Amino acid sequence: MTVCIQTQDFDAGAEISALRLARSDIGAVTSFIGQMRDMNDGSVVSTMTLEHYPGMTEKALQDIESQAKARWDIFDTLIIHRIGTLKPTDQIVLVVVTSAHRGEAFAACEFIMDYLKTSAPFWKKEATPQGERWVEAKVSDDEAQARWKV
Amino acid sequence: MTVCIQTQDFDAGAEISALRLARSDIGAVTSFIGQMRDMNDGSVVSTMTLEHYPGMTEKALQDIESQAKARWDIFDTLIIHRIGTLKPTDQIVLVVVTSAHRGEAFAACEFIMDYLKTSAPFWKKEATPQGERWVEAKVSDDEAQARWKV
Amino acid sequence: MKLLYFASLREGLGVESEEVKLPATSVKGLMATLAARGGVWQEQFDGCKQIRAAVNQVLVADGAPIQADDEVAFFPPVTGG
Amino acid sequence: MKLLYFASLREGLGVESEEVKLPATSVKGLMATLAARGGVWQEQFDGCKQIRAAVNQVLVADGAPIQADDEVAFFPPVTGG
Repeated sequence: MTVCIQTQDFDAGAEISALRLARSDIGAVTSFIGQMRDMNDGSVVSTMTLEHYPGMTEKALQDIESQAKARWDIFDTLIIHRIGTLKPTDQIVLVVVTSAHRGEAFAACEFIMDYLKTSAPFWKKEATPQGERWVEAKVSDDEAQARWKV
Repeated sequence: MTVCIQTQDFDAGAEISALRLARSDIGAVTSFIGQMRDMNDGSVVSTMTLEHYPGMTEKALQDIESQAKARWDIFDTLIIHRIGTLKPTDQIVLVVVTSAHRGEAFAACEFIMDYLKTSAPFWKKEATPQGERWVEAKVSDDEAQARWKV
Repeated sequence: MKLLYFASLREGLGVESEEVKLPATSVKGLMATLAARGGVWQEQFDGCKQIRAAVNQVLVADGAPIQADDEVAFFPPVTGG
Repeated sequence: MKLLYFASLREGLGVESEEVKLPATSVKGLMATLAARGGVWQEQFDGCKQIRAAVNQVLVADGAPIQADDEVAFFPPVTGG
Protein backbone atom coordinates (compact mmCIF):
# COMPACT_ATOMS: atom_id res chain seq x y z
CA MET A 1 0.00 0.00 0.00
CA THR A 2 2.27 2.75 -1.29
CA VAL A 3 1.43 5.99 -3.10
CA CYS A 4 4.01 8.30 -4.70
CA ILE A 5 3.33 11.61 -6.46
CA GLN A 6 6.51 12.80 -8.13
CA THR A 7 7.94 14.87 -10.97
CA GLN A 8 10.83 12.50 -11.70
CA ASP A 9 10.54 9.37 -13.82
CA PHE A 10 10.34 5.90 -12.26
CA ASP A 11 11.97 2.52 -12.99
CA ALA A 12 8.96 0.26 -13.54
CA GLY A 13 11.08 -2.90 -13.63
CA ALA A 14 12.74 -2.13 -10.29
CA GLU A 15 9.39 -1.27 -8.67
CA ILE A 16 7.76 -4.48 -9.94
CA SER A 17 10.75 -6.55 -8.75
CA ALA A 18 10.67 -5.01 -5.28
CA LEU A 19 6.98 -5.83 -4.87
CA ARG A 20 7.13 -9.33 -6.32
CA LEU A 21 10.16 -10.37 -4.22
CA ALA A 22 8.64 -9.09 -0.97
CA ARG A 23 6.90 -12.42 -0.24
CA SER A 24 7.38 -16.01 -1.34
CA ASP A 25 3.63 -16.73 -1.45
CA ILE A 26 3.04 -14.35 -4.38
CA GLY A 27 1.91 -16.17 -7.52
CA ALA A 28 0.66 -13.26 -9.65
CA VAL A 29 1.96 -9.76 -10.33
CA THR A 30 -0.07 -7.44 -12.55
CA SER A 31 1.09 -4.02 -13.61
CA PHE A 32 -0.10 -1.11 -15.67
CA ILE A 33 1.93 1.72 -17.16
CA GLY A 34 0.14 4.72 -18.60
CA GLN A 35 2.30 6.70 -20.98
CA MET A 36 1.97 9.89 -23.00
CA ARG A 37 0.82 9.51 -26.61
CA ASP A 38 2.03 11.84 -29.38
CA MET A 39 -1.55 12.28 -30.65
CA ASN A 40 -4.85 12.97 -28.90
CA ASP A 41 -8.26 13.86 -30.32
CA GLY A 42 -6.76 14.13 -33.80
CA SER A 43 -4.02 16.58 -32.86
CA VAL A 44 -0.27 16.21 -32.49
CA VAL A 45 0.70 16.76 -28.86
CA SER A 46 4.26 17.93 -28.12
CA THR A 47 4.11 18.16 -24.31
CA MET A 48 1.61 17.58 -21.54
CA THR A 49 1.55 19.24 -18.13
CA LEU A 50 -0.06 17.53 -15.16
CA GLU A 51 -1.56 19.65 -12.37
CA HIS A 52 -2.87 18.11 -9.16
CA TYR A 53 -4.38 18.98 -5.77
CA PRO A 54 -1.62 18.38 -3.20
CA GLY A 55 -2.98 16.69 -0.11
CA MET A 56 -6.17 15.44 -1.69
CA THR A 57 -4.28 13.48 -4.37
CA GLU A 58 -2.47 11.33 -1.80
CA LYS A 59 -5.69 10.76 0.16
CA ALA A 60 -7.66 9.82 -2.96
CA LEU A 61 -5.04 7.31 -4.13
CA GLN A 62 -4.68 5.77 -0.65
CA ASP A 63 -8.46 5.45 -0.50
CA ILE A 64 -8.49 3.68 -3.88
CA GLU A 65 -5.81 1.25 -2.68
CA SER A 66 -7.81 0.57 0.51
CA GLN A 67 -10.93 -0.14 -1.51
CA ALA A 68 -9.02 -2.56 -3.75
CA LYS A 69 -7.52 -4.30 -0.73
CA ALA A 70 -10.95 -4.63 0.93
CA ARG A 71 -12.46 -6.03 -2.22
CA TRP A 72 -9.90 -8.55 -3.44
CA ASP A 73 -7.55 -11.03 -1.82
CA ILE A 74 -4.35 -9.20 -2.73
CA PHE A 75 -1.05 -8.77 -0.88
CA ASP A 76 0.23 -5.35 -1.87
CA THR A 77 -0.31 -2.41 -4.20
CA LEU A 78 1.82 0.43 -5.52
CA ILE A 79 0.72 3.59 -7.32
CA ILE A 80 3.24 6.06 -8.72
CA HIS A 81 1.83 9.09 -10.54
CA ARG A 82 3.92 11.81 -12.12
CA ILE A 83 3.14 15.54 -12.21
CA GLY A 84 4.76 18.36 -14.17
CA THR A 85 5.60 18.48 -17.87
CA LEU A 86 5.98 15.29 -19.91
CA LYS A 87 6.74 14.47 -23.54
CA PRO A 88 5.50 11.61 -25.77
CA THR A 89 6.39 8.07 -24.54
CA ASP A 90 7.11 9.46 -21.04
CA GLN A 91 5.63 7.29 -18.30
CA ILE A 92 2.69 8.95 -16.47
CA VAL A 93 1.47 6.33 -14.01
CA LEU A 94 2.46 2.92 -12.68
CA VAL A 95 0.15 0.53 -10.80
CA VAL A 96 1.43 -2.81 -9.48
CA VAL A 97 -0.62 -5.44 -7.61
CA THR A 98 0.60 -8.71 -6.09
CA SER A 99 -1.62 -11.65 -5.16
CA ALA A 100 -1.55 -15.43 -4.80
CA HIS A 101 -3.73 -15.80 -7.91
CA ARG A 102 -4.05 -13.96 -11.21
CA GLY A 103 -7.80 -13.26 -11.22
CA GLU A 104 -7.60 -11.08 -8.11
CA ALA A 105 -4.43 -9.33 -9.31
CA PHE A 106 -5.93 -8.44 -12.71
CA ALA A 107 -9.22 -7.20 -11.26
CA ALA A 108 -7.60 -5.08 -8.54
CA CYS A 109 -5.12 -3.48 -10.97
CA GLU A 110 -7.83 -2.51 -13.46
CA PHE A 111 -10.11 -1.31 -10.63
CA ILE A 112 -7.35 0.97 -9.32
CA MET A 113 -6.81 2.51 -12.76
CA ASP A 114 -10.54 2.98 -13.38
CA TYR A 115 -11.01 4.71 -10.03
CA LEU A 116 -7.86 6.78 -10.42
CA LYS A 117 -9.14 8.03 -13.79
CA THR A 118 -12.37 9.36 -12.30
CA SER A 119 -11.59 10.28 -8.71
CA ALA A 120 -7.93 11.27 -8.30
CA PRO A 121 -7.50 15.06 -8.69
CA PHE A 122 -5.14 15.29 -11.68
CA TRP A 123 -5.67 17.47 -14.75
CA LYS A 124 -3.79 17.37 -18.04
CA LYS A 125 -3.02 20.32 -20.28
CA GLU A 126 -1.69 19.56 -23.74
CA ALA A 127 0.51 21.68 -26.00
CA THR A 128 -0.55 21.29 -29.65
CA PRO A 129 0.31 23.21 -32.86
CA GLN A 130 -3.04 25.03 -32.31
CA GLY A 131 -2.01 26.10 -28.81
CA GLU A 132 -2.60 24.78 -25.31
CA ARG A 133 -5.76 22.98 -24.29
CA TRP A 134 -7.10 21.16 -21.25
CA VAL A 135 -7.84 17.47 -21.78
CA GLU A 136 -11.56 16.77 -21.43
CA ALA A 137 -12.78 13.97 -19.18
CA LYS A 138 -14.19 10.98 -21.07
CA VAL A 139 -17.64 9.47 -20.61
CA SER A 140 -15.98 6.09 -21.17
CA ASP A 141 -13.96 6.62 -17.98
CA ASP A 142 -17.15 7.13 -15.95
CA GLU A 143 -18.59 4.00 -17.54
CA ALA A 144 -15.42 2.04 -16.74
CA GLN A 145 -15.69 3.04 -13.08
CA ALA A 146 -19.42 2.32 -12.94
CA ARG A 147 -18.77 -1.33 -13.89
CA TRP A 148 -17.26 -1.94 -10.44
CA LYS A 149 -20.34 -0.84 -8.49
CA VAL A 150 -22.06 -3.72 -6.75
CA MET B 1 3.75 -10.73 -31.48
CA THR B 2 6.68 -12.54 -29.89
CA VAL B 3 6.84 -15.90 -28.13
CA CYS B 4 9.88 -17.17 -26.22
CA ILE B 5 10.23 -20.54 -24.47
CA GLN B 6 13.42 -20.58 -22.44
CA THR B 7 15.16 -22.09 -19.42
CA GLN B 8 16.94 -18.86 -18.42
CA ASP B 9 15.33 -16.06 -16.41
CA PHE B 10 14.07 -12.84 -18.04
CA ASP B 11 14.35 -9.14 -17.20
CA ALA B 12 10.68 -8.10 -17.02
CA GLY B 13 11.54 -4.39 -16.77
CA ALA B 14 13.72 -4.47 -19.89
CA GLU B 15 11.09 -6.41 -21.85
CA ILE B 16 8.30 -4.02 -20.84
CA SER B 17 10.48 -0.99 -21.73
CA ALA B 18 11.33 -2.39 -25.16
CA LEU B 19 7.65 -2.93 -25.99
CA ARG B 20 6.40 0.38 -24.59
CA LEU B 21 9.09 2.47 -26.37
CA ALA B 22 8.49 0.79 -29.74
CA ARG B 23 5.77 3.30 -30.72
CA SER B 24 4.82 6.82 -29.66
CA ASP B 25 1.08 6.17 -29.97
CA ILE B 26 1.04 3.67 -27.09
CA GLY B 27 -0.99 4.91 -24.12
CA ALA B 28 -1.35 1.71 -22.08
CA VAL B 29 1.00 -1.13 -21.20
CA THR B 30 -0.32 -4.07 -19.17
CA SER B 31 1.86 -6.86 -17.93
CA PHE B 32 1.55 -10.05 -15.95
CA ILE B 33 4.27 -12.01 -14.18
CA GLY B 34 3.50 -15.49 -12.89
CA GLN B 35 5.94 -16.62 -10.26
CA MET B 36 6.54 -19.75 -8.23
CA ARG B 37 4.93 -19.88 -4.77
CA ASP B 38 6.56 -21.68 -1.84
CA MET B 39 3.24 -23.38 -0.96
CA ASN B 40 0.63 -25.16 -3.06
CA ASP B 41 -2.39 -27.22 -2.00
CA GLY B 42 -1.28 -27.04 1.62
CA SER B 43 2.24 -28.34 1.04
CA VAL B 44 5.63 -26.65 1.08
CA VAL B 45 7.12 -26.75 -2.41
CA SER B 46 10.92 -26.60 -2.73
CA THR B 47 11.28 -26.77 -6.52
CA MET B 48 9.06 -27.06 -9.56
CA THR B 49 9.96 -28.56 -12.92
CA LEU B 50 8.19 -27.48 -16.09
CA GLU B 51 7.85 -29.90 -18.98
CA HIS B 52 6.45 -28.85 -22.35
CA TYR B 53 5.72 -30.13 -25.87
CA PRO B 54 8.36 -28.56 -28.14
CA GLY B 55 6.85 -27.38 -31.39
CA MET B 56 3.26 -27.37 -30.19
CA THR B 57 4.04 -24.92 -27.37
CA GLU B 58 5.25 -22.22 -29.75
CA LYS B 59 2.27 -22.79 -32.07
CA ALA B 60 -0.23 -22.67 -29.21
CA LEU B 61 1.19 -19.42 -27.81
CA GLN B 62 1.36 -17.78 -31.24
CA ASP B 63 -2.24 -18.81 -31.82
CA ILE B 64 -3.27 -17.25 -28.50
CA GLU B 65 -1.51 -13.99 -29.45
CA SER B 66 -3.25 -14.00 -32.85
CA GLN B 67 -6.62 -14.48 -31.20
CA ALA B 68 -5.95 -11.59 -28.80
CA LYS B 69 -4.84 -9.36 -31.69
CA ALA B 70 -7.94 -10.23 -33.72
CA ARG B 71 -10.20 -9.53 -30.79
CA TRP B 72 -8.84 -6.30 -29.34
CA ASP B 73 -7.35 -3.12 -30.72
CA ILE B 74 -3.84 -3.71 -29.43
CA PHE B 75 -0.41 -2.92 -30.90
CA ASP B 76 1.87 -5.69 -29.71
CA THR B 77 2.14 -8.68 -27.40
CA LEU B 78 4.98 -10.60 -25.78
CA ILE B 79 4.87 -13.97 -24.06
CA ILE B 80 7.94 -15.44 -22.35
CA HIS B 81 7.49 -18.81 -20.63
CA ARG B 82 10.21 -20.64 -18.78
CA ILE B 83 10.80 -24.40 -18.71
CA GLY B 84 13.08 -26.51 -16.52
CA THR B 85 13.49 -26.41 -12.77
CA LEU B 86 12.50 -23.34 -10.74
CA LYS B 87 12.51 -22.38 -7.06
CA PRO B 88 10.11 -20.18 -5.03
CA THR B 89 9.84 -16.53 -6.23
CA ASP B 90 11.37 -17.50 -9.60
CA GLN B 91 9.53 -15.95 -12.54
CA ILE B 92 7.60 -18.50 -14.64
CA VAL B 93 5.81 -16.42 -17.26
CA LEU B 94 5.67 -12.85 -18.55
CA VAL B 95 2.89 -11.41 -20.71
CA VAL B 96 3.05 -7.80 -21.96
CA VAL B 97 0.43 -6.02 -24.09
CA THR B 98 0.56 -2.50 -25.55
CA SER B 99 -2.42 -0.52 -26.78
CA ALA B 100 -3.65 3.06 -27.19
CA HIS B 101 -6.14 2.56 -24.35
CA ARG B 102 -6.15 0.67 -21.08
CA GLY B 103 -9.40 -1.31 -21.44
CA GLU B 104 -8.10 -3.23 -24.48
CA ALA B 105 -4.68 -3.76 -22.92
CA PHE B 106 -6.12 -5.20 -19.68
CA ALA B 107 -8.59 -7.49 -21.46
CA ALA B 108 -6.04 -8.84 -23.94
CA CYS B 109 -3.44 -9.51 -21.22
CA GLU B 110 -5.90 -11.43 -19.03
CA PHE B 111 -7.28 -13.30 -22.07
CA ILE B 112 -3.77 -14.43 -23.02
CA MET B 113 -3.11 -15.73 -19.50
CA ASP B 114 -6.47 -17.51 -19.28
CA TYR B 115 -5.94 -19.22 -22.65
CA LEU B 116 -2.32 -20.06 -21.86
CA LYS B 117 -3.45 -21.75 -18.64
CA THR B 118 -5.83 -24.10 -20.45
CA SER B 119 -4.37 -24.60 -23.93
CA ALA B 120 -0.57 -24.23 -23.91
CA PRO B 121 1.13 -27.63 -23.39
CA PHE B 122 3.07 -27.09 -20.17
CA TRP B 123 3.00 -29.37 -17.12
CA LYS B 124 4.35 -28.67 -13.64
CA LYS B 125 5.86 -31.20 -11.29
CA GLU B 126 6.45 -30.10 -7.70
CA ALA B 127 8.99 -31.37 -5.19
CA THR B 128 7.46 -31.46 -1.67
CA PRO B 129 8.57 -33.02 1.64
CA GLN B 130 6.16 -35.88 0.77
CA GLY B 131 7.87 -36.45 -2.58
CA GLU B 132 7.26 -35.36 -6.16
CA ARG B 133 3.79 -34.76 -7.55
CA TRP B 134 2.24 -33.46 -10.76
CA VAL B 135 0.21 -30.28 -10.38
CA GLU B 136 -3.46 -30.92 -11.14
CA ALA B 137 -5.33 -28.68 -13.57
CA LYS B 138 -7.90 -26.42 -11.90
CA VAL B 139 -11.59 -26.23 -12.76
CA SER B 140 -11.30 -22.47 -12.07
CA ASP B 141 -8.89 -22.20 -15.02
CA ASP B 142 -11.44 -23.76 -17.37
CA GLU B 143 -14.05 -21.36 -16.02
CA ALA B 144 -11.71 -18.40 -16.50
CA GLN B 145 -11.21 -19.36 -20.13
CA ALA B 146 -14.92 -19.99 -20.69
CA ARG B 147 -15.69 -16.35 -19.76
CA TRP B 148 -14.12 -15.20 -23.03
CA LYS B 149 -16.39 -17.29 -25.26
CA VAL B 150 -18.79 -15.15 -27.29
CA MET C 1 -13.65 28.97 4.70
CA LYS C 2 -10.79 28.27 2.31
CA LEU C 3 -11.67 28.05 -1.38
CA LEU C 4 -9.41 26.44 -4.01
CA TYR C 5 -9.80 26.36 -7.80
CA PHE C 6 -7.96 24.03 -10.18
CA ALA C 7 -7.12 23.57 -13.86
CA SER C 8 -9.40 25.25 -16.44
CA LEU C 9 -11.61 26.64 -13.66
CA ARG C 10 -8.59 28.32 -11.98
CA GLU C 11 -7.58 29.78 -15.35
CA GLY C 12 -11.12 30.94 -16.14
CA LEU C 13 -11.45 32.71 -12.78
CA GLY C 14 -7.88 33.98 -12.62
CA VAL C 15 -7.87 32.93 -8.95
CA GLU C 16 -6.06 30.00 -7.35
CA SER C 17 -7.35 30.25 -3.78
CA GLU C 18 -9.04 32.64 -1.37
CA GLU C 19 -10.17 32.89 2.25
CA VAL C 20 -13.80 33.90 2.67
CA LYS C 21 -16.11 34.43 5.64
CA LEU C 22 -19.33 32.59 4.88
CA PRO C 23 -21.92 30.79 7.02
CA ALA C 24 -22.40 27.02 6.82
CA THR C 25 -24.06 26.07 3.54
CA SER C 26 -24.07 23.30 0.91
CA VAL C 27 -21.94 22.81 -2.20
CA LYS C 28 -24.88 23.93 -4.31
CA GLY C 29 -25.44 26.95 -2.05
CA LEU C 30 -21.78 27.98 -2.22
CA MET C 31 -21.79 27.68 -6.02
CA ALA C 32 -24.83 29.97 -6.18
CA THR C 33 -23.06 32.48 -3.92
CA LEU C 34 -19.98 32.42 -6.17
CA ALA C 35 -22.06 32.72 -9.38
CA ALA C 36 -23.74 35.79 -7.88
CA ARG C 37 -20.39 37.59 -8.00
CA GLY C 38 -21.13 38.04 -11.73
CA GLY C 39 -18.65 38.21 -14.65
CA VAL C 40 -16.31 35.22 -14.94
CA TRP C 41 -17.79 33.83 -11.70
CA GLN C 42 -21.26 33.65 -13.16
CA GLU C 43 -19.84 32.21 -16.38
CA GLN C 44 -18.02 29.40 -14.54
CA PHE C 45 -20.65 28.64 -11.88
CA ASP C 46 -23.90 29.13 -13.84
CA GLY C 47 -24.49 25.38 -13.90
CA CYS C 48 -23.69 24.84 -17.57
CA LYS C 49 -20.13 23.67 -16.97
CA GLN C 50 -19.44 20.38 -15.23
CA ILE C 51 -17.82 21.28 -11.91
CA ARG C 52 -16.73 18.82 -9.23
CA ALA C 53 -16.35 19.74 -5.57
CA ALA C 54 -14.19 18.39 -2.75
CA VAL C 55 -14.83 19.30 0.89
CA ASN C 56 -11.79 18.83 3.12
CA GLN C 57 -10.10 16.98 0.26
CA VAL C 58 -12.86 14.42 -0.28
CA LEU C 59 -14.99 14.36 -3.45
CA VAL C 60 -18.63 15.16 -2.59
CA ALA C 61 -22.00 15.53 -4.33
CA ASP C 62 -23.73 18.89 -4.88
CA GLY C 63 -25.94 18.47 -1.82
CA ALA C 64 -23.04 17.95 0.61
CA PRO C 65 -22.95 20.31 3.62
CA ILE C 66 -20.13 22.83 4.12
CA GLN C 67 -19.07 24.20 7.53
CA ALA C 68 -17.64 27.69 8.02
CA ASP C 69 -14.06 26.45 8.49
CA ASP C 70 -13.97 23.83 5.71
CA GLU C 71 -11.52 23.67 2.82
CA VAL C 72 -13.60 23.58 -0.35
CA ALA C 73 -12.12 22.92 -3.80
CA PHE C 74 -13.83 23.31 -7.17
CA PHE C 75 -12.46 21.81 -10.38
CA PRO C 76 -13.44 20.28 -13.74
CA PRO C 77 -13.78 16.47 -14.05
CA VAL C 78 -10.36 14.91 -13.45
CA THR C 79 -8.15 13.61 -16.26
CA GLY C 80 -5.18 11.85 -14.66
CA GLY C 81 -3.76 8.40 -15.30
CA MET D 1 1.78 -42.48 -37.13
CA LYS D 2 3.93 -40.88 -34.45
CA LEU D 3 2.61 -41.06 -30.90
CA LEU D 4 3.85 -38.83 -28.06
CA TYR D 5 3.06 -38.99 -24.33
CA PHE D 6 3.68 -36.22 -21.81
CA ALA D 7 3.89 -35.56 -18.07
CA SER D 8 2.07 -38.00 -15.73
CA LEU D 9 0.82 -40.01 -18.71
CA ARG D 10 4.41 -40.48 -19.99
CA GLU D 11 5.49 -41.58 -16.52
CA GLY D 12 2.51 -43.91 -16.13
CA LEU D 13 3.20 -45.62 -19.46
CA GLY D 14 6.97 -45.51 -19.21
CA VAL D 15 7.03 -44.45 -22.87
CA GLU D 16 7.87 -41.04 -24.30
CA SER D 17 7.16 -41.66 -27.99
CA GLU D 18 6.69 -44.44 -30.53
CA GLU D 19 6.14 -44.99 -34.25
CA VAL D 20 3.15 -47.21 -35.05
CA LYS D 21 1.54 -48.47 -38.25
CA LEU D 22 -2.20 -47.90 -37.88
CA PRO D 23 -5.00 -47.09 -40.33
CA ALA D 24 -6.78 -43.71 -40.26
CA THR D 25 -9.04 -43.50 -37.21
CA SER D 26 -10.33 -40.96 -34.66
CA VAL D 27 -8.87 -39.81 -31.33
CA LYS D 28 -11.43 -41.95 -29.55
CA GLY D 29 -10.63 -44.92 -31.81
CA LEU D 30 -6.90 -44.60 -31.21
CA MET D 31 -7.42 -44.40 -27.45
CA ALA D 32 -9.46 -47.63 -27.57
CA THR D 33 -6.68 -49.32 -29.57
CA LEU D 34 -4.09 -48.22 -26.98
CA ALA D 35 -6.28 -49.30 -24.03
CA ALA D 36 -6.59 -52.73 -25.66
CA ARG D 37 -2.83 -53.23 -25.10
CA GLY D 38 -3.80 -53.96 -21.48
CA GLY D 39 -1.78 -53.32 -18.30
CA VAL D 40 -0.68 -49.72 -17.80
CA TRP D 41 -2.18 -48.86 -21.21
CA GLN D 42 -5.63 -49.95 -20.15
CA GLU D 43 -5.16 -48.17 -16.82
CA GLN D 44 -4.26 -44.85 -18.50
CA PHE D 45 -6.67 -45.01 -21.45
CA ASP D 46 -9.73 -46.67 -19.84
CA GLY D 47 -11.61 -43.35 -19.95
CA CYS D 48 -11.48 -42.68 -16.20
CA LYS D 49 -8.51 -40.31 -16.42
CA GLN D 50 -8.83 -36.95 -18.13
CA ILE D 51 -6.65 -37.14 -21.23
CA ARG D 52 -6.21 -34.39 -23.82
CA ALA D 53 -5.14 -35.05 -27.40
CA ALA D 54 -3.29 -32.95 -30.00
CA VAL D 55 -3.15 -33.93 -33.66
CA ASN D 56 -0.24 -32.39 -35.55
CA GLN D 57 0.38 -30.12 -32.55
CA VAL D 58 -3.16 -28.71 -32.37
CA LEU D 59 -5.52 -29.48 -29.45
CA VAL D 60 -8.51 -31.48 -30.69
CA ALA D 61 -11.71 -33.05 -29.36
CA ASP D 62 -12.21 -36.81 -28.94
CA GLY D 63 -14.07 -37.14 -32.22
CA ALA D 64 -11.29 -35.59 -34.33
CA PRO D 65 -10.03 -37.69 -37.29
CA ILE D 66 -6.46 -39.05 -37.42
CA GLN D 67 -4.61 -39.88 -40.66
CA ALA D 68 -2.00 -42.63 -40.92
CA ASP D 69 0.94 -40.20 -41.00
CA ASP D 70 -0.23 -37.79 -38.28
CA GLU D 71 1.68 -36.82 -35.13
CA VAL D 72 -0.65 -37.55 -32.22
CA ALA D 73 0.12 -36.49 -28.64
CA PHE D 74 -1.71 -37.53 -25.47
CA PHE D 75 -1.32 -35.72 -22.15
CA PRO D 76 -3.13 -34.71 -18.95
CA PRO D 77 -4.82 -31.27 -18.74
CA VAL D 78 -2.12 -28.59 -19.00
CA THR D 79 -0.83 -26.66 -15.96
CA GLY D 80 1.47 -23.92 -17.26
CA GLY D 81 1.53 -20.21 -16.53
